[in-house]
Amino acid sequence: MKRFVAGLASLGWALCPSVSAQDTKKEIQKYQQMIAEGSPVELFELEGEALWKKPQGPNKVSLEKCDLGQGPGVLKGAYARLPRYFRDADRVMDLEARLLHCMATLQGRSRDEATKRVFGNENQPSEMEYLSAYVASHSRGVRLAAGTAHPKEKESYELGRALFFHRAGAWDMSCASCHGEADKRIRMQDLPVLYKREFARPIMATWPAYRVSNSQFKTMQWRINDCYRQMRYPEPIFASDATIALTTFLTVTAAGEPYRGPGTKR
Amino acid sequence: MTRRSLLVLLGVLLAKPLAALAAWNETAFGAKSAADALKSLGAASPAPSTDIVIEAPQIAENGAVVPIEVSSNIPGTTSLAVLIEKNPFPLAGRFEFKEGALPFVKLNVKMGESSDVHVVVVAGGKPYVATREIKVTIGGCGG
Amino acid sequence: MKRIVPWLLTVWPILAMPQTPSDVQKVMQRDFHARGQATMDRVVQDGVQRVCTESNDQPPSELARRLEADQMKTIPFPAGSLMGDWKNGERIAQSGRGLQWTDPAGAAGGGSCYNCHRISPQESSHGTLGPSLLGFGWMRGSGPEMQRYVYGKIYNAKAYNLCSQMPRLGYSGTLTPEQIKDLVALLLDPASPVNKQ
Amino acid sequence: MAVGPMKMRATIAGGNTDVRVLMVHPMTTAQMKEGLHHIKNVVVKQNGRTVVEAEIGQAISRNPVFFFRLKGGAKGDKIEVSWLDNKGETNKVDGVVA
Repeated sequence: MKRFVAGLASLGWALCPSVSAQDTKKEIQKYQQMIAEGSPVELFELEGEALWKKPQGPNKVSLEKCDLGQGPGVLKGAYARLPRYFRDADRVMDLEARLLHCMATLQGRSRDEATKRVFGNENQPSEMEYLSAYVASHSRGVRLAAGTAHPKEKESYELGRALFFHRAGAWDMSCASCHGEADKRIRMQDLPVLYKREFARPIMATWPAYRVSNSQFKTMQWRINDCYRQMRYPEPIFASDATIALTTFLTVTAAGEPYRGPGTKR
Repeated sequence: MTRRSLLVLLGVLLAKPLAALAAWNETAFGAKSAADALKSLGAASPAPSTDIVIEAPQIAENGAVVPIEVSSNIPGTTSLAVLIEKNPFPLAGRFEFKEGALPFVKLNVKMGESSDVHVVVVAGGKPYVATREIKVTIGGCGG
Repeated sequence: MKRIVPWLLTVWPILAMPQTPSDVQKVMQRDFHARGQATMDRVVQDGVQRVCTESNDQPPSELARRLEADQMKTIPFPAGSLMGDWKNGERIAQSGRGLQWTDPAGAAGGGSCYNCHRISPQESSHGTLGPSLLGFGWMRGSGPEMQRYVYGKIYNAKAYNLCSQMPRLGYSGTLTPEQIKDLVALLLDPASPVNKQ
Repeated sequence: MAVGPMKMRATIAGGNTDVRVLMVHPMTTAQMKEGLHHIKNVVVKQNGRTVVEAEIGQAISRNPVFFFRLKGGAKGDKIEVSWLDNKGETNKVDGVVA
């Protein structure tokens, strides 16, 4: 059956007129390179820096002493080594979960207040989005190396892998329904086979990212949230273990790729 | 509001008198055809030139952001305008290069649909043009 | 490295066990919440979802046949012609709405068909997750048997191929019987662009 | 981001000065629900002297990015970029060539 489906799909390609698939790919790569050169990502990094250094919450302190895994206040390479196990929280955390932890422990903010508006829009990006841009920018050139040694890191990876292939929701879908087979697309969008190293690497090395189609800066937590929305599931809770596990699975799969985000995407 | 945006606001108030002097060609930007826009810019019927270099992808995945890089190798270039034939208002921008600037600019434009993009250069008081087609929407079977 | 060594010695033997579908379901019940019409019962797997997850979409054939027969019983085939209006069908095939927490409850959904299938030749923005349906009726005819097959397949794809990636669009309440008839016409009606070669 | 900060980077490359400037601006067209709101003028100055004067319209993308190239130049040159929009708002950024 699979071969039959693939045969029909390639027949579809053969029917395409004029521009060859090869040329199209090359031109689209050129487009992507040019938009990356002229990307406003730096503005988000700039605003994120201001928020990182801004005293906030009942304690009126900034996040400058936040320990993202490399020591208090160390930003260099921190994002590339997330998610990882944090002894103080006894939990595997991704960037957003760790930022929430610091907002609570350093700034004295409640989870409710800190998560009131985690996903922004084109007119008003969220604090999380700005901060992600700023923190991630300090990992450019650093190879992705999410934690794999601690038992809770192993557990997070295994859970993420199981979630990736788990079919449920009103439409019986798993992540693999769309990201499980090579050379497939939704509408015109190419779908990366994310459980495979060669596909996961370039994707995980460029999130979080600015999307030119809607002028918004998006985090990995948003990416997972929006996939579940489209898969017709209920909503994953922000920075919950399930969402972190998926990021752990994907980042471990992409291990070794030099981080080059925040990215600029279509 | 962050401290930075407060600073920006301050900048807004202080910078006002300076920028208020700048001119903006309302007729040219309001023109509904590239030809009318060129007339308003005083650059009607430009001569084709191969000394205008347009660097742009043939296919843009998204019309909201189409990167275009243009430069002029025509001696005495003083200005450069970018026009998108099929946009409701074709004139996207006009750049005047004074002593000290090279006739070069890279910018991102919006394109409603696939269209010819014209770059019109004025050099020694005479207009010249180069044209490049850019397709919007992803390729493959796309238009 | 220094930090890793002490606990490495003590806890190394404890390796993470693979998570079973029921473990994953418990995690989802804890880590997801209802929003809008997307209620929490959706993370509770039914038999089909459980079997397909457990078997990595390769269920034992005997079990698959039995469960496919059960799924077939969920399809209430309307009496009479199953051919609706292909023009409506095209609109339904284009729409990707329905059942998401961002969609208003009760509003008409779409089939999201173009996400995965090539259908009308005019629509070049189509996915490739499913087979091309271009010329579907032209190749297969549009008799009552074929109408019944297409209606049933759209209503509940799992009745025909247990671990198909296609949603059960009627069974899940995404599409109404009328909408499915319109999609049948889009694929089978000789006047539909799908069959104009 | 609606109207917000700017960022500029000026570097010596191939004997010339490359200027890259980012602006936060919605650049909405008359057809959009937010209504017409776009930058009209951009001015680039090198050591206080105007070198580029641009007039731009609603066809420039949201959060505009421009690259300009100045003849020669040296490290330490002062570069300033400012803009004015159709609602009278303005902003500017300055820095030295690195």
